Formats: sequence, C-alpha cells, structure tokens
Amino acid sequence: METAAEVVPPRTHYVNAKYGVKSWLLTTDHKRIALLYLASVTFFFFVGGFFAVLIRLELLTPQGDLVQAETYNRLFTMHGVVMIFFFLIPAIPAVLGNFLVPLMVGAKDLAFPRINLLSWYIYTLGATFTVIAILLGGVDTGWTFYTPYSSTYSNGNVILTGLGVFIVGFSSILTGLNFIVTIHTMRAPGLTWFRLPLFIWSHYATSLIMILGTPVIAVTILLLALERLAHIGIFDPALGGDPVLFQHLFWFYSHPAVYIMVLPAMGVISELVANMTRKNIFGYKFVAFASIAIAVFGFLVWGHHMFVSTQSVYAGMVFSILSYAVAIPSAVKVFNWTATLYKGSISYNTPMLYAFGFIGFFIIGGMTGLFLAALGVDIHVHDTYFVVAHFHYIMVGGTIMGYLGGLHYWWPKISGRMYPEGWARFAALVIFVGFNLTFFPQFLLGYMGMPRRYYAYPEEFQVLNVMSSAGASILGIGYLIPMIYLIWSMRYGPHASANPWGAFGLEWRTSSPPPTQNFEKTPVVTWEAYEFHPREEREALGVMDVLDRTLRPDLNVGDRG
Amino acid sequence: MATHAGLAHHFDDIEQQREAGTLGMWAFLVTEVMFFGGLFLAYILYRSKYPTEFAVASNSLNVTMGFINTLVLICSSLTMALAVYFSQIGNRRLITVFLLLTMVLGTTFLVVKGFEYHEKYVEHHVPVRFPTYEFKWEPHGSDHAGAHEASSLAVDTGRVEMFFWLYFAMTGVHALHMIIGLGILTTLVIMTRRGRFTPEYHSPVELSGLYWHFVDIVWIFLFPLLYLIGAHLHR
Amino acid sequence: MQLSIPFSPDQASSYSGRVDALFAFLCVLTILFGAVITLVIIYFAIKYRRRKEDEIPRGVEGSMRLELFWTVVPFLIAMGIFLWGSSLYFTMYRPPDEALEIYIVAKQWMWKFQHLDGQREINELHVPVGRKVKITMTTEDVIHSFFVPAFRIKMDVVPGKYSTVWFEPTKAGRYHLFCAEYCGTGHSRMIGWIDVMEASEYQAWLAGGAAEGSLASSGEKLFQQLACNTCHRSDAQGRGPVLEGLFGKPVQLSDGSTVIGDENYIRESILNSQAKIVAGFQKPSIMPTFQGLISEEQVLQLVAYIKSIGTKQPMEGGAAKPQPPTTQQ
Amino acid sequence: MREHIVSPKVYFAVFTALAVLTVVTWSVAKLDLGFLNVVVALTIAVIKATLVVLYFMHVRWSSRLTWVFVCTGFFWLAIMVALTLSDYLTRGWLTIAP
Repeated sequence: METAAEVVPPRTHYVNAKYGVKSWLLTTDHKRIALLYLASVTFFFFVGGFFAVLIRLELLTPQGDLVQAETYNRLFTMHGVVMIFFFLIPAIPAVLGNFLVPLMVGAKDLAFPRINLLSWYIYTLGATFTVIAILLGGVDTGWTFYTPYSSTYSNGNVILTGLGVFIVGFSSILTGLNFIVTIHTMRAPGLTWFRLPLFIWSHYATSLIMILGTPVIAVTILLLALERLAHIGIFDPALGGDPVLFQHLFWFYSHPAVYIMVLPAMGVISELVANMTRKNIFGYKFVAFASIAIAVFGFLVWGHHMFVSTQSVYAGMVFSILSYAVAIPSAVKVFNWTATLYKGSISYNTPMLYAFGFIGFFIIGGMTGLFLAALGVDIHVHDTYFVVAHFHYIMVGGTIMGYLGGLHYWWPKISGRMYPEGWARFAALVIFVGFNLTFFPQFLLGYMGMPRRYYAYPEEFQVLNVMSSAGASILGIGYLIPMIYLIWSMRYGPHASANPWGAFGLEWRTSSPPPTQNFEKTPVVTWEAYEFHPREEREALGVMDVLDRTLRPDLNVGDRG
Repeated sequence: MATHAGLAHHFDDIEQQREAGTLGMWAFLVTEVMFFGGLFLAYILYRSKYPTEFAVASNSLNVTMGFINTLVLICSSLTMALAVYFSQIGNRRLITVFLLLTMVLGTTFLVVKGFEYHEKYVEHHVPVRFPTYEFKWEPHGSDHAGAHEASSLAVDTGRVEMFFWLYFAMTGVHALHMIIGLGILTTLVIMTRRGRFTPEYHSPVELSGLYWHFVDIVWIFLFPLLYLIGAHLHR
Repeated sequence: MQLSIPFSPDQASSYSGRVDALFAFLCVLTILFGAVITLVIIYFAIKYRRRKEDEIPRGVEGSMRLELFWTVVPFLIAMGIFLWGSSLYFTMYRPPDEALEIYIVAKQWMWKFQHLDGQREINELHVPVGRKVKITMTTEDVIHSFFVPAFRIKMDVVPGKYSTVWFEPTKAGRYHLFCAEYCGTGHSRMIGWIDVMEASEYQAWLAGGAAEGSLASSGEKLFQQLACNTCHRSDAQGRGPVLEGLFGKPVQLSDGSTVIGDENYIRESILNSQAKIVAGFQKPSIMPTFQGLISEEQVLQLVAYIKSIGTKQPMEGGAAKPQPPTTQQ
Repeated sequence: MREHIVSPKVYFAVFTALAVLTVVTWSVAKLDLGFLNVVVALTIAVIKATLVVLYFMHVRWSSRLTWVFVCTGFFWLAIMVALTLSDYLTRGWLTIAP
C-alpha cells in the first residue's frame, strides 16, 4: 500500500480544527460525533464481551461452578442488552454511517447536526441508566423481557434497564430520521438515486426500520415498566391479559431490529466488494432494491419467533411463508457480490478479507435461518443453542465482520493514518478461526437439544461446550488485536493519502482526514456509481480527470495546503 | 435567494432547509403514529375480546367532559393553523396572539383532563395495586348518569380494570404530548417576541403546528374509542 | 465427560424421523449452496487477483437473466421447504382423536404431571411405548416450555390458558425433558425425564402407583366440596347448565355465538363465570368466580371430572333448559 | 417548491366541519345501531383526521414525498394490527391454545 512518504505540511482538518474537551462534547460536526459514537460503542463492545467471557467460562463444566445461577442469568441478559442495544444497533449506522453518509452524498453535514449531537447524548443517557442497572446487580429477564416473568416475578432491575433501552431507542430514531432527510434533500448536484453508493441505499433502508419499528419497542417497554410499577397491567393473565401480546409487540420491533444490525453491514460489504475488485456491483439495482425489500419484508415476519408460543397455527404459516420471502433478497445480494468478483481486480487487503469472511458467515447464518423458518424443524430447535448459533452467525459473523471491515477500509479517511496491514490480516484470520470454533459447535448442541439460557446442562453436552469456550478465547484475542493496533496507528501509523485504495466514491475525493466542511467546494456528480473504466476506455470517454483523481493519489494532494 | 439569518451553514439555501425540516417532522410524526399504534393495537385487541366489560367500563367515563375536550382541542388546532398563517404573512403580533390562544386552549384541555382523572381517583378506578390504594369496582359505587347500574354485576372486574389501564395509558401518553406541545409553544412565543420569524423563515412555527395537529388527531381517535363506542348500551 | 461428539439426539417418537428428514434435506441444501458459492469465490479470487496496483478491469454488465434465475430458483426451493415444514407443523399441533391424556401444571421450577388414573409425578413422566399421548398444560406462574428433544416436540406453557401437544413414543427408554423458555433462577434445573416403557411394564407401573383415585374422581369430590353440584345438576332442574354431555360439543352462548366445550372453555368458565354465559341463563351469571380460590391443579381435576361425564347423556331432554331468573344470594 | 399559503377562510370551514362532525358522532353514539355504532364512530373519526391532515397540516398542497410518508405511517400501523390479529382471529380454528 503506497502512502504519502514525503513530509506533509500541517493542514487543517476536522480533527485539528479545534481543540479541547468542549470542542468535542459540543460539536455538531457529524465526523466528530461519529468518533464520539466510536468511543462509546467500543466501550460497550468490551463490556458486553466481558460478560460473554464469563458466560463461556461458566459453561466449561456441566454443573456450573464459577458463578451462581442467578448471576449467570444476569450475565447473559446483560450480554444481550448491552450488545444489541448499545453496540450492534448503533455500531455501523452511528459510527460509519454518521461519518460517511454526508461525505458520500456530497453534503457538508447531516440535515440536523444538533439533533445528531442530541442523539449521542440520548444514547449516553440511556447507557448511563443501563450501567447503573448493571452496577446495582443487573437484570435477569433475558434481553427479550418476556412477561409475566419480567413484569411480576423477576427481582432484577427491570425498570431501570427498560428505561435505558427506552431512551436509547430515541437516539436510534433520531439517527434514522437524520439519515432519511439527508439522503432525500441533501444529495450533491447530479447525484441521482441510482448513482448513490449502495452503502447509502442500505442506510436508507435501515433508517426506515429505525423510525418505523423503534417507537413500538419504546411503547412496549413503557407498558412493561408501568405494569411492574402498578403491579397490574395488560399482559397480566389475572386481568384476562395475554402474555403472548407482549411477544407480538416486542418482536414487531425486535425482528426488524435484526435488519437494523445487518443491513448496514451489507452496505459496507457492497462498498468493499465493488472497490476492492474495482468493478461496478453486478446488478446494482437489484442489490439496491434488495435492501429496501429486506426492510419492508422484515416487518412482516416477526411471528417466526413465536411458532411454539401458543400462537395460532395459521398465523404461524403466514409468518413462515413471509420469512421465506425475506430470504430471497438476502440470497440475491450474496449472488451479486459473488458475480461482482468475476473478471475483477481482486485485492487481498484486510477489508476484502473481512468481506470474504462476511459472505461465508452470512451464507451459513442465512441458510440456518431457513431451518428456523421451517415450521416443523423450528419446533425442535427453537430456543436451543441452534438459534443462538444462528443469530451469532448473523450478528457477530455478519455485523461485526462488516463493521471491522468497514472500519479498516475507512480508517485512513477517519484518522488520516494507515493501520499495519500485516497485523490486520493476522487479526482477521484469528477472528475467522475463533469465530467458527466458537459458534459452529453450538449448531450441533442445539440440534442435540441443549436449550439456551441454561446455567447447568447434562453431561453429554460438555465436549461441544468446551470447544465453543476454547473458540471464544481465540475470538476474544482476535478482537483485542485490532483495538490495539488501530489506537497505535492513530499516532504512529503512516500518513494516508486522500485515496489509498484507488477507490471510487465521493468520500475518497476529499482529503484524509476531511476538512470540517467535508469538501473544498460542493462536488458535482457526472458519473455513475462505481464507474471504473480501464485507462483506454477512460481516454475514449474523456473522463480521465475524474478517474485519475480517484486512482492516482499522488495527483490528489493538492488540497493539502 | 439571499442568505437569511435563520439559514444553517450546511444548507445551500432556505428552500432546502425548509424542505428538510418538513420532511424531518413528517418522519418524526410517522414514528409517533407507530408509538401510539402499539397502544391502539392493544386496545383494539382487548376491546374485541371483552366487549361487555369494556362497554360497561367505558360508560362510567364522563362523556360530557370528553366531548368538551374534543371541541377545545379542535379549537386549538384552528388557532394553531391561524398562527401558522400569520407567520406566513409575517404578522408578528397576531402570531403571538394565536400562539397564546392555542396555549390557553391546550391548558384548558389538561385542566379538564385533570378533573376527569381526579374523579377516577376518588372512585378508585385508577388501576394500580398499592398497599394504600387499590382499584375497586363497586356494583353501585360510582353512578354519575347511572351508566352501569344494571350491568355492573355482570362483568369481570379484572377486565374492567384492563379497560382503565388502557384508558390511563393512552390518555396519559396523550396528555404528556400535550404538555410537551405547550413547552414548544412557549419557546415559539419567545422566539416570536424576539422577531425571529419572517415570511421567508418561519419553519419552527409551521413544524410545531404539524406536531400540534398530530396530537389533536390522536385525540380525535381516542374520544370515540374510549368514550363513545358502547355508549348506546345500558342507557 | 463423554469424549465422543454427538451429532443427533435419539429418535424416539413417530415424529422424530420426519423432522430429521427435513433437517437432513436442509443440511444438504446448505452444504451444496455453501460449497458452490465458496468454490466460485475461491476460484474468482485466485483467477482475478490484482496483478498490478493500478489496474482497472473492464466493467461487466449485469444480467437480467441471471438475476431472474437466482431470484426464482431459490424462491421455488424456499416454497418447497415451507410446504414441507408446514405439513410437519400441522401434524404436530393437530391433536389425535384417541390418545392417552396427561395433564401438566408447570411452576417455577418443576413439572407436575397428573395421570387420568390419579398418579401424580414430579419431573418424571411414565408413558407406554407405541401409544399416542396428548398433553394438556398450564402454569401457575411464568411461561415455561415443554421440550423433549428425542421426540422433537416443544410447546410453550402459558399462564392463563391450556396449551396442548402430543407425541407417540416409538422406543422405550429414558429421555430428557427440558424447560426451553427462560423462567428464572432455576430454569436450568427444570429438567425432567420421560420414561417410555413397554406396555406390560407400564401396566405394572400403573398398578403400583395410584394412591388416591383417578383424576376425575378427585374432581368429583371437589365438585361436591365446592357445592358445584347444587346448581349444575344432571336433571336440568338446577340453576346452572347441565354439564353431562357438554365436553367437546358446541355450546350456544347468550350473545348468539357458539363455542366448543373444550378444556379451555371449562377452565375459563370456572375461573371467570361471567366470561361466556350459556344461552338461556341469567346474565349476570350467579355463579361465583373461582379465580384465586382454587389452584391450577384443582381446576384440572374439575376439568377432568367434567370431561369424564362428557359422554353421559343428561337425564332429561338432552339440552339444558333455561331457568327462570332467581333472586341473587 | 414554494409553500402554499392557505386562506383563513378554509381553516374556518374545516373547523366548522370538524365541530359539526364531533357533535354528530356524540349524538349518534347514543342511538343503538348494533355493530354500526363502531363503524359510524370510526368513520367519522377517520374523516375528521383526514380533514386535519389535508388542510390544517397542508398535506393537500405538499409534495408527493410527504404523501408517501403519511401513507407509510398508516400503512405500517395497518401491517402491525393486521398481522397481530391474524394470530388472534385464527386461534379458534385449530385449538392448541386460546
């Protein structure tokens, strides 16, 4: 990877434009807010990871020797709550999305910069409540908060945690709202919808889910908290209430929330695959519409979490068939990414390694989703480790791979420095191996019948559990390495040029790191998305300037003052 | 278009800013629809499951107060619309007048609602289980208008309590929105007094208007659902 | 600690094999699909690896035919899986007509079984091999889930209602019963056993057990203790509907609708007499509600009793006669 | 697009319609129309809400995008209600639990 080796004169960019704590905490610059989010979600990733470590240690032996059952229940609950609401949901949209959406659409900022800052403060407030709940002993309901356990029987800090989730939901709503308005109203001249990067399409789809789904979980959690406070409520069988209604309301959000987590990762992968092969995505429009289709269909399938919940058999069938419908656009994406490789110029840089990993994990995660949507099979594997393995393949194997891939890919843009490529490839490999060793055995465990959320388990499950725990220790180390070298590179990494990858896209047409205003002057877009041409075609088309600017970083340092 | 004091740095012109604001507000209102939607869903479900109890409980509400409140809210929507109108034509004095009128009407609504809540509290119709206060449903207890005398024995108390639970949840969340609305209106009055709004730039008034009308719409549905359906029974 | 890695749980019910068949099909599909994509990716990644740092490949147009191909074919396969899965689901959740009936009351953190003959068991259920067993379940507290991996069945047990599940054991043995829905501190201790016995052994076990009469006879005793029989008389002269011949038949209600007189209806009527009033009877019902007064197990006994008289004919007429309104207590 | 200024006359007309409809729904509620009571009450509510959305909230003069957003909100609400009811209304068909 070539880097600007010559001494670079100091230049004003968003990081050094202002100094001091206040300049960060009161900033309305989307790039700085992205970094605030980066710090927050990283913190919560390691908090959630810490719980995961304890869970895996506990499961080494069948009897449960390390902690009490009560403690274990709190561990997996807090692991779920922290990872889902405070890491996975905000991870890609609030960090990479926040940083890149304005850059990619050629805007100076998001439509509502102060609301953007507010969303981070709301996140922090929600996080504070949750951290207080953790410090007071946590909560033991499972992240699903099923009634009547959560409303009546649990003795954990349900209300406090619920409040945290309720509040953080609004930060998600505000982020989504900001993206939607920005993408609609602030695209640069010439940047039509079908010239948008697929990252933007997937973020648009994600934002739709955020504004349509999140309010429902908010009101559900509110009803739950009120029910706990009043000692009576609408999910209480004593009043003729139906606990299953809670599950409907909960999953109406929480299933689409899975797509909040994975759609942005798909957007990242589309960027990586296109730019690391230097080709337009095969079937651009299909991939773009697949994102929207996933967002829409994602709202129609929540009942597949409730096949054994005493839900009506007929509703079960409706939800099952719709679940298969949502599988199709996901499959279409995988096919198109694969086809994009054909006759490409495929780089083996770290981001691309993550993209390969993502596709592999996503195939397994997605295909096992077909198992779970098949009514007869779901009866057996529902609420077992099979489900646990399935959603970790999507969440960890999908979202986190996409997140790390994207973080590496845009790291030069974010920090202005290159990360150490050797270490990065090594870490990607460690994560790949550790991940499979952790979660693949869990498919077998689930099929064998080990229910999830078990503190102690029959002895025949031990071998697979030990394998899983061993894998988790490798995975844990795999996650620590990037954190160390990325922090290291912020100070010691070689300076990055404006476009170290030879990538397409507006964000690579401004300096690294970008100036506070993003672009020296508002870009005018005259090209299609990922419009790579070989040199001779470029000459014939007379588009030399545009593409050579993207591909010849040495020509692109003019704006360095 | 000339640059305006209200134009934020990241927009190209005031038109783009206005468009973004309107779209943002509508997106927010969509989330509000879904927020109330969860409550409406629960209500529809239980209402259809337990029609008798819900009708009986519903008939113990004070329909007159609900009716007055509906008119009050519709009036406040009118005054809000007029405030927006005067912000469009730039009449600063009348903006203030109509915003204040809207606030007065909004407060009236809340006061009437307060009386209703108090009545329910006295009758022990607040659905909680506290050592000091418990929900009670007396066969002949609260009989303003004698609404449910004949039928009160026939019902399951739990389901009546369910109605009141939903009643308080729905009207409570609605009232909370009203209170937030009053806060927003106060800010608008101050901004108007400071001469922030001109015919070119008055988005805050317009967007707050959208919010206020939305809260009105929620009540337009709450009134028949909570007070009216089933009013023909047991009369 | 066993050192072999297990791959498949026991197949011990008539249903297990059918689930495993679909599961195996899905595994094959996953492997095929995964292998094809992976091999294609590896092939492309090697063949089209970047050779020069600044090379740019010639663009490739998308292909409508390919897109249609890989939209339609997966869709058809998915529909096939859907139909297959649904047929299994229906088999599972349509209870058989003739079955050995067992009742479960779950609570934190144990399974309480009641046999019709009166045997009660905790965390251990004895059933004969080769007979269909239908389980009717409820819970005293939170949601639990009845899960027997060897039978490939699972059903949530939800407070406030009866849910049912059935199975037909095909192999004698001892199989795990798990609670699969998280239910609190002792969730992982809520494990039991299903003992599937040969018919003769089962008979012996039955003969050894029954201490306190059948479930229905306990229910009958309770029926008298609670003075139900003063109103629900078999001669249609009581103030309540005749219960003989009720079970499984349609019941005409006062609001014009009909319900089937099943377990859930009987349970609801006992606990909340106002819920569904039989046509021709006084509204409000004069029957007290038993919500909170009797336990789920007692309700079960009453249900079993009413069920046991369900095949009897009422003494007179056949249908319950409405009573003139009587004074309230 | 320039914003459309609605004349106060329109506002007063809409207000009158809303007030009249409120009185109508209140009076009709006392008559016994069987299941029609619900239908009438909700129809009037929908008409009132539509009037507010179209005139007070200016949607009648708004861009297509605004229309799409308004419709999306109610459409998604319909999805939530319809699919949840698809469970509750079909539970009796094959009883595994009420």
